[in-house]
Amino acid sequence: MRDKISSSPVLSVVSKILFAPIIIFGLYVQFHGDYGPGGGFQAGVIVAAAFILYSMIFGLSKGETLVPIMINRYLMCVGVLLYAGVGIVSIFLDGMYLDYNVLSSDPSTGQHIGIILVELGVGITVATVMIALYHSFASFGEINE
Amino acid sequence: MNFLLINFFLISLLLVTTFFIFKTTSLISVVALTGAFTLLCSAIYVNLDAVDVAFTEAAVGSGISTILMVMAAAKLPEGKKNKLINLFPSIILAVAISLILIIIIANLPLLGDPNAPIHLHVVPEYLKESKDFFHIPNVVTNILASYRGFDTLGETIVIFTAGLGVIALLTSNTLNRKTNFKKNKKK
Amino acid sequence: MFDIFLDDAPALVVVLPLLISAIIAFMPSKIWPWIISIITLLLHLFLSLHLLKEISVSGLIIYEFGNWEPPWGISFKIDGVNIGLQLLFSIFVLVSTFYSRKIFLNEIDYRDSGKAYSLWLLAVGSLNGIILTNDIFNLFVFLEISALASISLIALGAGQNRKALLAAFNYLIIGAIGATFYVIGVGFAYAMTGTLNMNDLVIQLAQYSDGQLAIFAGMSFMLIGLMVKAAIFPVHIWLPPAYSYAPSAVSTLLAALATKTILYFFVRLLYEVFIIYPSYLSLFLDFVLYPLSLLAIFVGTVIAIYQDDIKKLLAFSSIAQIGYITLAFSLKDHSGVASGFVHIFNHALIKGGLFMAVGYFAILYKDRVTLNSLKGFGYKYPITSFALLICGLSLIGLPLTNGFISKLYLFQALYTNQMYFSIALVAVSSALAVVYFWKIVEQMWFSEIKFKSEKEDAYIYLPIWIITISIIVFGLYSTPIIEFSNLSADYLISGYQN
Amino acid sequence: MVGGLFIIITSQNYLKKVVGLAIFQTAVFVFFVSLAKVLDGTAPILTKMANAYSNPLPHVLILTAIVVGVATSALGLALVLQIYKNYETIEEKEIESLELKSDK
Amino acid sequence: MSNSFLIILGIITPLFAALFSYVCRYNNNLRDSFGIIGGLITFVISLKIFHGIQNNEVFQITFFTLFDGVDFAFKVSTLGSIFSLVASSLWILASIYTIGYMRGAGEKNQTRFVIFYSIAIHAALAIAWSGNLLVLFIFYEILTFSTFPLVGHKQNAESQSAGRLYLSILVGTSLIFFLPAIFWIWLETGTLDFQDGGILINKFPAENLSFLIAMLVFGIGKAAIMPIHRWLPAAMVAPTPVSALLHAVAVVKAGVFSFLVVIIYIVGPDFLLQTKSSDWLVWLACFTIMASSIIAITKDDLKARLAYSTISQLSYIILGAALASSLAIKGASFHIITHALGKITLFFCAGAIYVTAHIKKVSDLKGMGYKLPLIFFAYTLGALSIIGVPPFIGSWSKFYLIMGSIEREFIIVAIILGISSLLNIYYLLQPVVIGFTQNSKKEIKLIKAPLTVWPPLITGLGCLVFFFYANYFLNNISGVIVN
Repeated sequence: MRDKISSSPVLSVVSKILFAPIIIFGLYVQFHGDYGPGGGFQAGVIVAAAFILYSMIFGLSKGETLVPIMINRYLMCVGVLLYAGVGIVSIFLDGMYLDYNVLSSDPSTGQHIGIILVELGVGITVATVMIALYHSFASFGEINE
Repeated sequence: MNFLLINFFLISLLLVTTFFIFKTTSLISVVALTGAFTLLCSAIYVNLDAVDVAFTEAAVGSGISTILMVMAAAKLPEGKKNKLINLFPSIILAVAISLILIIIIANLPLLGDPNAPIHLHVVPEYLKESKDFFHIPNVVTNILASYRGFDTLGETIVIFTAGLGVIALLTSNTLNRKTNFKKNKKK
Repeated sequence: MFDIFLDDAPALVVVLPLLISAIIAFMPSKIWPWIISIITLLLHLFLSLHLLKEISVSGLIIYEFGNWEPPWGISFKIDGVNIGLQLLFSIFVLVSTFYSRKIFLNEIDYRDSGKAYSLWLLAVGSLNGIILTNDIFNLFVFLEISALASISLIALGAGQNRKALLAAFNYLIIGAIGATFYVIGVGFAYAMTGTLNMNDLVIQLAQYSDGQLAIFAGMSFMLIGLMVKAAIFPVHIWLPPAYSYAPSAVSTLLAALATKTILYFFVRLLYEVFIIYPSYLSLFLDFVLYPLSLLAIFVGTVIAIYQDDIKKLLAFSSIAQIGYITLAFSLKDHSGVASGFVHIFNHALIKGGLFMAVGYFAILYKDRVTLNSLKGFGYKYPITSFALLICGLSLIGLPLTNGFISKLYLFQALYTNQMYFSIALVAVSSALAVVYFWKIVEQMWFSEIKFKSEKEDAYIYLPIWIITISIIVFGLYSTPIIEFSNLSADYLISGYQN
Repeated sequence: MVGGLFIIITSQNYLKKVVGLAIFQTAVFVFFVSLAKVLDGTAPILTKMANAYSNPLPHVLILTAIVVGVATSALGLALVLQIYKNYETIEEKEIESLELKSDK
Repeated sequence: MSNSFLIILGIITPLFAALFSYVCRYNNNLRDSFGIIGGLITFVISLKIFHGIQNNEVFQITFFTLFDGVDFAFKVSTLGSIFSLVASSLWILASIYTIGYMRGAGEKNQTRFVIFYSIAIHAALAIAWSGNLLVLFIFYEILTFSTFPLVGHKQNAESQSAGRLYLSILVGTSLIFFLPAIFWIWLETGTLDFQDGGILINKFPAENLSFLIAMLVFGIGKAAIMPIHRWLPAAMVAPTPVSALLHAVAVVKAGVFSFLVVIIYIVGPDFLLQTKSSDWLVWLACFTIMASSIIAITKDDLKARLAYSTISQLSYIILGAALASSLAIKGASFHIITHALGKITLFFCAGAIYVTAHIKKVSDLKGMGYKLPLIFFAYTLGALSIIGVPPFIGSWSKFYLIMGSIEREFIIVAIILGISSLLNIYYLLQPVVIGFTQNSKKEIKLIKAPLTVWPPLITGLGCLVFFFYANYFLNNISGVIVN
């Protein structure tokens, strides 16, 4: 099935064209979450969708060169660490856990910084986990060949 | 009034979809119907003014999880038509639960009543502070990341756990060292 | 500088394991994940001890995440009810982690040890979250983390036996249904009160007297959801396969702590929140929980007698023991609740020790441990066998072990409530426990078979013996357990009597 | 919602059980979100025009719950795949009979 | 040596004997000697304590508190001092006999046997000297578990099922009835200590007392009252020294001892007499006496016959306790000694016959009297003592029991005791009669096992000798009851 898809020139061209806009849309959703609907989750999923689309059309191995498995896995951890780390930092700055007020001299700015960082952590984790899920499902049963 | 009509229409569509999911045996069709189901749900969410939720449901529910289900279904054999098991008890159970729910929901404050306790306690504070303190218009984001930031951390960890679990299940050495997919098939 | 962290101990005991799990998840090393876990859990224990100190001074800690006052933000609450459990949790997790290394090396491919320990720490952190949280939705999040982590760990047991997959799948489906029921309940409760914080919930519930039906329904849904998770009798079916096909170290953790933490939250919900409606509460306790506990005790024990597989046998005996705990909790008075807590402590130790010993036997035997496979183990592996014997005698409830203390206080509670039928049932079921336990002993010591044996591994039998010795020590000197339990009951019941 | 539960109980196909679970959960989420609705309100994004907003808190909770649900079904699917690999079927009845055989 | 130290020493000596036997497991002679040495030491200690009790000394030691009002403590009562004396003295003889029997019969796993034998004695001594009901219960259970390996010693299907029956009845009854009864007493009175005159009076609701008595009598399964007597005949598959241990030295004696202790020091005979809550038990005991005597007559297997005889004799003691009058209790207490001496003689003889001639059945004993004169002589002495013929020690206890029943105006009971003695004569003396009067045509090879011959002779002669020194014990026993 995959051979058919990747041999179709229309699909490959369209997907190449689509790739960048999807990522940009994802980033928009990520950072515009404060003002409109959206945020880390949605952005993460959209970014992941771009990569999934890519590796669906060009095959798993091609997709792997784009985001190597191991790096993807480490990024999963980085997302969680970023989120939890914000909490630890706020403890360092003599606040409660996840107390963003102390991140900056102005509590309101502190909240902004905190929310952006945290959403970024969520986005990274969601995106990478989704890619990892796709990877595991797609490669299942074929790795031992 | 429009709101209720649309809602009613969408929910009856949901019921129809559920019925067909129940009837269908072909796995791919089931998955496709599930995608439709979640899309309908996100439409309902929009109708209920829950745009963030709708967005997520569309992206996560009908996007990613449908992709995953398709991939799984592609690797699995076609579903077989089996005799229904536990049919009678489950009908009774289903009817009983529905009745209970209907009675209870009749007891809840009316849908959309602005004076329900749910809208009077706690939440007004959120709305006020978002305006005066955060200067961030999307209240959902505020609550998600700040007021209930710990929940969201937990949620991130849930996703992480699931990812880790799936990796451990599907690509780990523990489970794959003995047998191999293809070989099993040939036997 | 260190003081900064101590102030945030409530958050750190939960966050630390979760954080570290992300660090070790994809470590390629064979041993470092274990070492880091041990260090983390040592810190965890240290923090728990610090909490104990704080509690003994102040009696109550409310920790507000993000500095948002409850009910706006999420909070943790530490008081007399959960401090004892927290301490037990810390210690037991440390011991079982120490124990788990050699077991994991045998049952799980060494290249996966990072993932396994990461999942392990995730389970630990989230279970600890269940102990501390004061927010009904936050609990759901922790329930799900712990469920997903333990399901993955259980499924890793499929390296030994493929039935682990089915067990994990059933757990996933049933557990998710339970969790969703819980969410429905939270929805109703929230709809009626507009709050999620447990303390605030009590205040709000007192205000809204109309629409009680919805509140009762919400309560019922929450309780049903938790009952599924805690494996209370009719909805326990996921538990025996899950415990018995999981890797041995995982069964140890789950059997000792997972259901206990949820039971703890269950009783807290009952006696701290639903106390607002005493008539509903007593209706639930008398006509639902009480008969179900009796059934659980009876059915669990009887099924255990007919099991051939030792881990399954222990799992069914867990069902019966959970029945003892819920029986105690259904008594509505101080002595009942206290004796329930006593049994939570003691049973955690006993079952932990038993699963540890049996897990080691599985490694030595290189297959699932059935009754037949234990032939002659008593002579070949005396150190572990003897520990198993002591844990088993404690399970039966003979004097000088902590199991006896549990039984003593349970009897006392039942007697003051004049429940003679329950006393008889508990007595009969503990006599039946002799039957299934003695089958094991008989195989171990009274049948001769020659086979090659290995030397026992100190890394494994040391933790087993730590648990065993604590069983004896708490049998002889039960004051700490009794005091913690009385403290818990004091806090919970004072609300009931006012 | 009840339909989803119904599917879980009656289906013998493991994949369908996962689907049933997803439907069950989604239905509960819809119910939950409907609690938040305020008539004549708008989405909880502050603007100058609107003066009534729907309740944002259930939205937040359901966001979390949706993600949890997806995580659960992903894990469930992975389990179904592994089960298929080990048993070569995902029908409950067939697996039961297989296990009965192997026990003997 | 201080008094408390004596108790500790007495209790741990058998444990050390077990330990040393294990250490020296490769040297048979050395291994088996520790039983005798340990027996001697404990005998001396028991004797010392016995005399001390007579002189109103207090022997007691408390280790730590188990829970409210209950300590882990030992305190020797008058009755306990007598029981410990019986157990330790018979341990010496049983050890000697064991050597002869086990080697003569060529049993396997002798080390395990010796070890658990010693542990059982340890438990019996601890029961005798326990300071409260819970400590008694603990060692009661240890006794059960430590005798299980002895009962199932042969490790074949028969002994395995017998062992299971043994264990399930004893542990089952004690967990279902005895332990809840203990809890009940504790909940009502707040203590479990043994006190002269009992602790229940004025604290325990009198209307529930008969219920409590029922829980106790059925909970103490070792006392083997019908219908929970099945374990005792089943345990006969074990080697004869075990039967001797079960019937004479430790197990059943521990059972009736426990029951007596409960009646005397927990319930209090006065309380019983006031409420008459145990009168129903008198009839149950009578029924057991008659029924088991009749069953004994039908048994051809010598050991089985002796087992049913034991069941009937144990009910004498329970009967005495149930009558609760001072004379009856005196008789019951004394019956522990007399029955121990008599029954151990009989079992020693049965074992000796088995080892030397491989005969188990009464009907096969034809003509054996002339071939094994010493054994048959000892057997006759023991049998006469149990029947209660005057120049033997057994007559005293029966006398007091009959007096006690008359004191309580249970005339029928006295008659039943008389009938039961007649039945005793029939089934106990029949082997002797067969042995000396009938001639067998079969040639039987005899194996020499001298160590199995002397112990029964000693105990048999003891039955005769102590008749004249009975006051030595009886004086002491009369201190049991403080009316």
